[in-house]
Amino acid sequence: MSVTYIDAIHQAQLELLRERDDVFLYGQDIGAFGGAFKATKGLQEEFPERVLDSPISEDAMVGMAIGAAISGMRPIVEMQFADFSSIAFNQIVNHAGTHFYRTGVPVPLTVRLPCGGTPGSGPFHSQMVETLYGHYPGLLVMTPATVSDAYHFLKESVSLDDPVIFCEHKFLYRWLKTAAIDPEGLPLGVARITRPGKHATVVTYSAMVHEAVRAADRLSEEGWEIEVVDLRSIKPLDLDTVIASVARTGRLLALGEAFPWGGVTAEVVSRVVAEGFHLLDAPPMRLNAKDTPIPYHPDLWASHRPTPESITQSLRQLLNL
Amino acid sequence: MSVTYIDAIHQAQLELLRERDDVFLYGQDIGAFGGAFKATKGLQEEFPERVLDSPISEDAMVGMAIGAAISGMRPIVEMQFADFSSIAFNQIVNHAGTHFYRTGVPVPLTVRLPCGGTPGSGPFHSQMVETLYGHYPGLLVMTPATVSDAYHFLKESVSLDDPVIFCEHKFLYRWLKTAAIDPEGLPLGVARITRPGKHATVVTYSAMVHEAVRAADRLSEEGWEIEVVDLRSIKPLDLDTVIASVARTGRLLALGEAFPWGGVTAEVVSRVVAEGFHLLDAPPMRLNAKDTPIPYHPDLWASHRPTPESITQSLRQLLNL
Amino acid sequence: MILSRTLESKLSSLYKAGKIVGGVYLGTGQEAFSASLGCSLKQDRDIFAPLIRDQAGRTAFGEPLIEATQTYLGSALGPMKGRDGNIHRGRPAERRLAMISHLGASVSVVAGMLVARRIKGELDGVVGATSVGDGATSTGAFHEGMNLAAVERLPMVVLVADNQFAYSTPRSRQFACKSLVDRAKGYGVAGTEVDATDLLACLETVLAAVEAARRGEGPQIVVGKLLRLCGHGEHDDGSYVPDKVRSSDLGRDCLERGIEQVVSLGLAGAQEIEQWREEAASEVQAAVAQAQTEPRPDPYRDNWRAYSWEGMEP
Amino acid sequence: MILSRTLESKLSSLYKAGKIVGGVYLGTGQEAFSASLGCSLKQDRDIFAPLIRDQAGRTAFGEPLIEATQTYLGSALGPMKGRDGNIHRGRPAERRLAMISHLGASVSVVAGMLVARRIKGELDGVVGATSVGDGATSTGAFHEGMNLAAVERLPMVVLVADNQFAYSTPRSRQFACKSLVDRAKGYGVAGTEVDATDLLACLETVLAAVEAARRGEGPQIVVGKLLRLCGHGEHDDGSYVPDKVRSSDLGRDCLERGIEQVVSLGLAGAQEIEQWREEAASEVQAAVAQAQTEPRPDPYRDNWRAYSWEGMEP
Ligand SMILES: Cc1ncc(C[n+]2csc(CCOP(=O)(O)OP(=O)(O)O)c2C)c(N)n1
Ligand SMILES: Cc1ncc(C[n+]2csc(CCOP(=O)(O)OP(=O)(O)O)c2C)c(N)n1
Ligand SMILES: [Mg+2]
Ligand SMILES: [Mg+2]
Repeated sequence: MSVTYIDAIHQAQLELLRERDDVFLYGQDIGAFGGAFKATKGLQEEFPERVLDSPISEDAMVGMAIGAAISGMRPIVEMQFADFSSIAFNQIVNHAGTHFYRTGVPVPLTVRLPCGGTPGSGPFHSQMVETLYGHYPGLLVMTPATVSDAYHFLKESVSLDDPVIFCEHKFLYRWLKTAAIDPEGLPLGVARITRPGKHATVVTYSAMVHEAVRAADRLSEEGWEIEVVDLRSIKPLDLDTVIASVARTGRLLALGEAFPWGGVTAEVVSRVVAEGFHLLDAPPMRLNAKDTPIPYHPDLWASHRPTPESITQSLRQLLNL
Repeated sequence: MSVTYIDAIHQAQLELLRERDDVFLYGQDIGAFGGAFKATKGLQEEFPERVLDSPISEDAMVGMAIGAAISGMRPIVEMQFADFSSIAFNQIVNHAGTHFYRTGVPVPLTVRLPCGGTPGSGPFHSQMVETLYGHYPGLLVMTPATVSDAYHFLKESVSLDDPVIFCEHKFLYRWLKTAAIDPEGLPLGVARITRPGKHATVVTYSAMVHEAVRAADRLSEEGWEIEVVDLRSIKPLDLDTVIASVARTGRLLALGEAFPWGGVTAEVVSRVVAEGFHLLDAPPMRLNAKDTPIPYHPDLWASHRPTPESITQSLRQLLNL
Repeated sequence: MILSRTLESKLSSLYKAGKIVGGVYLGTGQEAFSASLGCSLKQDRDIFAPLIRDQAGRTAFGEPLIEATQTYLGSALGPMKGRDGNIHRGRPAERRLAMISHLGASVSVVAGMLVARRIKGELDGVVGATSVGDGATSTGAFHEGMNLAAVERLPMVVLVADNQFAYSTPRSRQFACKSLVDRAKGYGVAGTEVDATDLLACLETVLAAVEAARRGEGPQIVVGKLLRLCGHGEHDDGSYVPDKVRSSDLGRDCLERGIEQVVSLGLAGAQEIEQWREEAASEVQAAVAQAQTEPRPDPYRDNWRAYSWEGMEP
Repeated sequence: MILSRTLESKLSSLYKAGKIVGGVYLGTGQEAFSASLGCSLKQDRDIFAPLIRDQAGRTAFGEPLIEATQTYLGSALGPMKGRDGNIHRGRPAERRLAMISHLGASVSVVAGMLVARRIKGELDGVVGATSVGDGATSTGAFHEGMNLAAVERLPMVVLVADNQFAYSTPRSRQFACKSLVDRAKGYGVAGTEVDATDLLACLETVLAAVEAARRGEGPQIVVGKLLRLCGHGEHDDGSYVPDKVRSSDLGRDCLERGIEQVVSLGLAGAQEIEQWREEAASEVQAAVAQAQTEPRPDPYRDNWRAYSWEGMEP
């Protein structure tokens, strides 16, 4: 038997509901229907009072969860797609994100955001949104790339007192499988060396971890050993692991699926050069999606985001081949 | 007689209304009242049909302007404070920002955002928001630091076919004066060397240009010549001028008033190292505001954002003093 | 209606055969309501911002069939050139808007198109229309847009297709008023309600609303009571719809009823209708065939431009 | 009411003397409406999310005077520690919310506090309340929050202080319905309207709404008709308010009228009222004096933490 990424999310929510009375789920179509991606399938049946269908009101959904969170509950809000969190943007960044700083009362709220591209999803069902939420103070932003991280992070999100923006990647939902969830997760705030190497470091997160590994596999056939670092969460961002890796390899490619201006790759590169400039044997590089909305057509989409091919190409450039 | 930054914005709008039939203004309290900052004072009297008070509906304000823009008009929307554009976020990034790419029909819309901190304004009347709008494709983001740039950029915004996010800094409104507006403006997409120097480059924009100049003045007393580059717009971002400056000085401080994660300073540093790594004699540095909401109390606020003192300190570090 | 039903069942088959990537969203059972709007608008001047279940209204408003098949099949020659898909199509320059996914967002945009015409002195005789579902009325965008249109007293018609569900969510979890038409008074606009399984009633009610808007009576809300006779998308079997609702009056098929109405009024005979069906089938066949032969977008030739300004490098 | 009027006129003087940085927002003329809510709520269990003109309601709900002066004067010992100012104060743990500036945002938050109590089985006898202005009803946040509260049938009271203006914007540019109470039916909630210059009417109407909510009759909208008898903030002279409005019944001072009412009912005599005024003056004086002696926040000692999680470095 194997566990998929979406299974892990489902499992975490089921256990949370069973283990804690203070957890409840709120979102569109998450009740009897089990959610657009079936992340809550069957949960309302077992917990009719704690799995609630919401109106199509993203702003109020998050506002409501904020109110519940400051009243002792641990809500998990499901956005049907991360792209629709644009409607909840104000409540997330200005209300949830500022509350602890302003009042001393934390807001233990988790917002689940089905992120990222899949073929044919188009401009409004494919977005990566971690740049937005990483920029604003007060929010933790998790970007799990593995089945076990999805599971452990979601459980941890709920026990953390701060608002967590949980960016789950839709492409991984059913594609990514593991035999069983690791019983122990790595702690939040620690990046993972997904693939060790010594000639160059790719720092990335979420679905791009797997694309980076593919590119690394290709280059390994030519004798290049590429290290892949999975940030796991982009806020907090574990610079130590990144710097240690760059110290070993001397070369850095920051890779992400988001739009190219600003964001994780810019943050990673600028932190690495600030603290590890002397470790670099070559200019650090970035690879992001293109600076257009995310196209619908699978052929366009496949060129819009980084692919094993384009990552390999960037790495060749980085390795000066 | 002298012209302030807000005068320039007022003047540009007055001339636009006079010169072009297709311009109209929309915003809360901008009519008879003249706007919260008086940027539209007297304009409704002269153009009763083209200066319209809006309800408190930021989302619909921008949606309405999109509709008008694709119908041949050139709307300028005034947000009462940039912080309230969080409510219009969806219409700005997902509707205005994607329209040309999706349909081939451009959206010549300008959104005026009174940005940035002033003492006592607190977490919701002080934000810098260029990171958000710079990240999304399809939007031009102007961040004028001078009276003349405010004037010329606003006029240019309206003639450009793409949506422009016009970030005007509230601190500069009445504080910044010039004898007269330069008859010729620099073109959009070109940064300005505000203050030439040779020992280090500060790259910044908006109100921080003036703080950087202050810091440079201080250091000049000790014989250090600091070059200050004003980006003028953060999207497009003129890397050539920045690289040329870094080529002269060998040292880079990227300075901004926004929250520290991501954003302009990260983008600048990571582009500079990608293209001008060999030009750098020292690790490039960043200085941003702190990673908390913007505090109300003037004493806290003054420590939250970069100041001439903290800029000087960063520069000393950069110069290895 | 026959044409759009025929097209949509073809799209469904293509989807199920794996020929369409992404989603397919149909308006089965909503054709009478939607088409009534499309027919009531003037193609040479009015504005229409359709939503996901408006194939019938699109066709009635003059959207060429080929634009649907091109967009669904990802032709580079279609109105969206493969950059956007399925129901997210339009030709804004021809006053047919290309929706974004975020529900409610079109209301204020249509209002803006009307405001522009007012400022230019070109509003006379123009109507702007859009559709939303029952679920979309819960969005802040819908509210802000309706209110703005009401304040400006714009010639605008908003059709609310109350099809009992928003995806799987029943009305009881979406709003608490008896009928969504109760919202009209709160916006200070006219509101009417119609049995949207009844083609003649729809035509009459919607046309009356469009004409009232055209006469300058301000925004008009028309709530149509009906049931979606398909899944939310073709990936969904709609099994959450209780049999009781399905077999209620709401579950009647407006197309079948409409044909009966047309026949009983003597407007057409069974034979003519059969002929319409055949014509529809061949038109759809032709539109699918053409779109299928058209080139796909080529990422290496696409200009990848989100900006019209040349100064912005791609 | 006397206390809050006294406090606010002191705050205005302090502002004009340059002792308060930022803005000062008063509720002059709105005290009867606001205080009626504060009085009708139970301090030991109910929830109150005040807005900018709710000094009277805050005081009536038990907010200590010192919290106002500490926040306005930026004391490090106040509830916001100088991190936020003026009316953006509260103690959420004591069910007094600290508003953000974005109008309408509190409606859904109060709803969530009630949902939490329902899930925990602690909702019985609890009421959640918030205020908005006429202008705030145009926000999507207000709409989504109201609708959500209605769907959940929460014991919630929303006061709409229709003071004829939103900043300088008159009602005619804000909404098109006759009265905002017309929105209640559209949400499927109870709605009442009251002359908010009339203290006794306010007390009666607001208490009735609070009790109805407490009895389980779902959300209640109460619209108060009145006029703001001050500027939007103390930087504004409100000169856009036409004399005709000022001198209409809406412009009556609820405090003066309230005192008359109290006197004519024999609840207090002129002397007692004079004594209340004096007590208020000295309480205010004391609160101002205390806050002024308290330390300002120290940027070098502040922990600058937006996160409660220790793993997050400041
Ligand atoms: C703001 C927003 N939130 C969520 C969605 C996801 N979504 C797409 S259609 C839909 C249901 C719409 O229901 P309704 O408005 O009743 O229209 P119907 O599908 O019934 O025609 C949802 C939730 C969306 N498109 N936009
Ligand atoms: C979303 C949002 N937009 C704009 C503002 C700026 N603003 C603050 S108060 C105000 C007027 C509010 O009017 P109303 O709701 O009628 O309350 P009143 O001030 O009359 O009590 C405005 C526009 C805001 N706070 N929030
Ligand atoms: Mg529906
Ligand atoms: Mg008001």
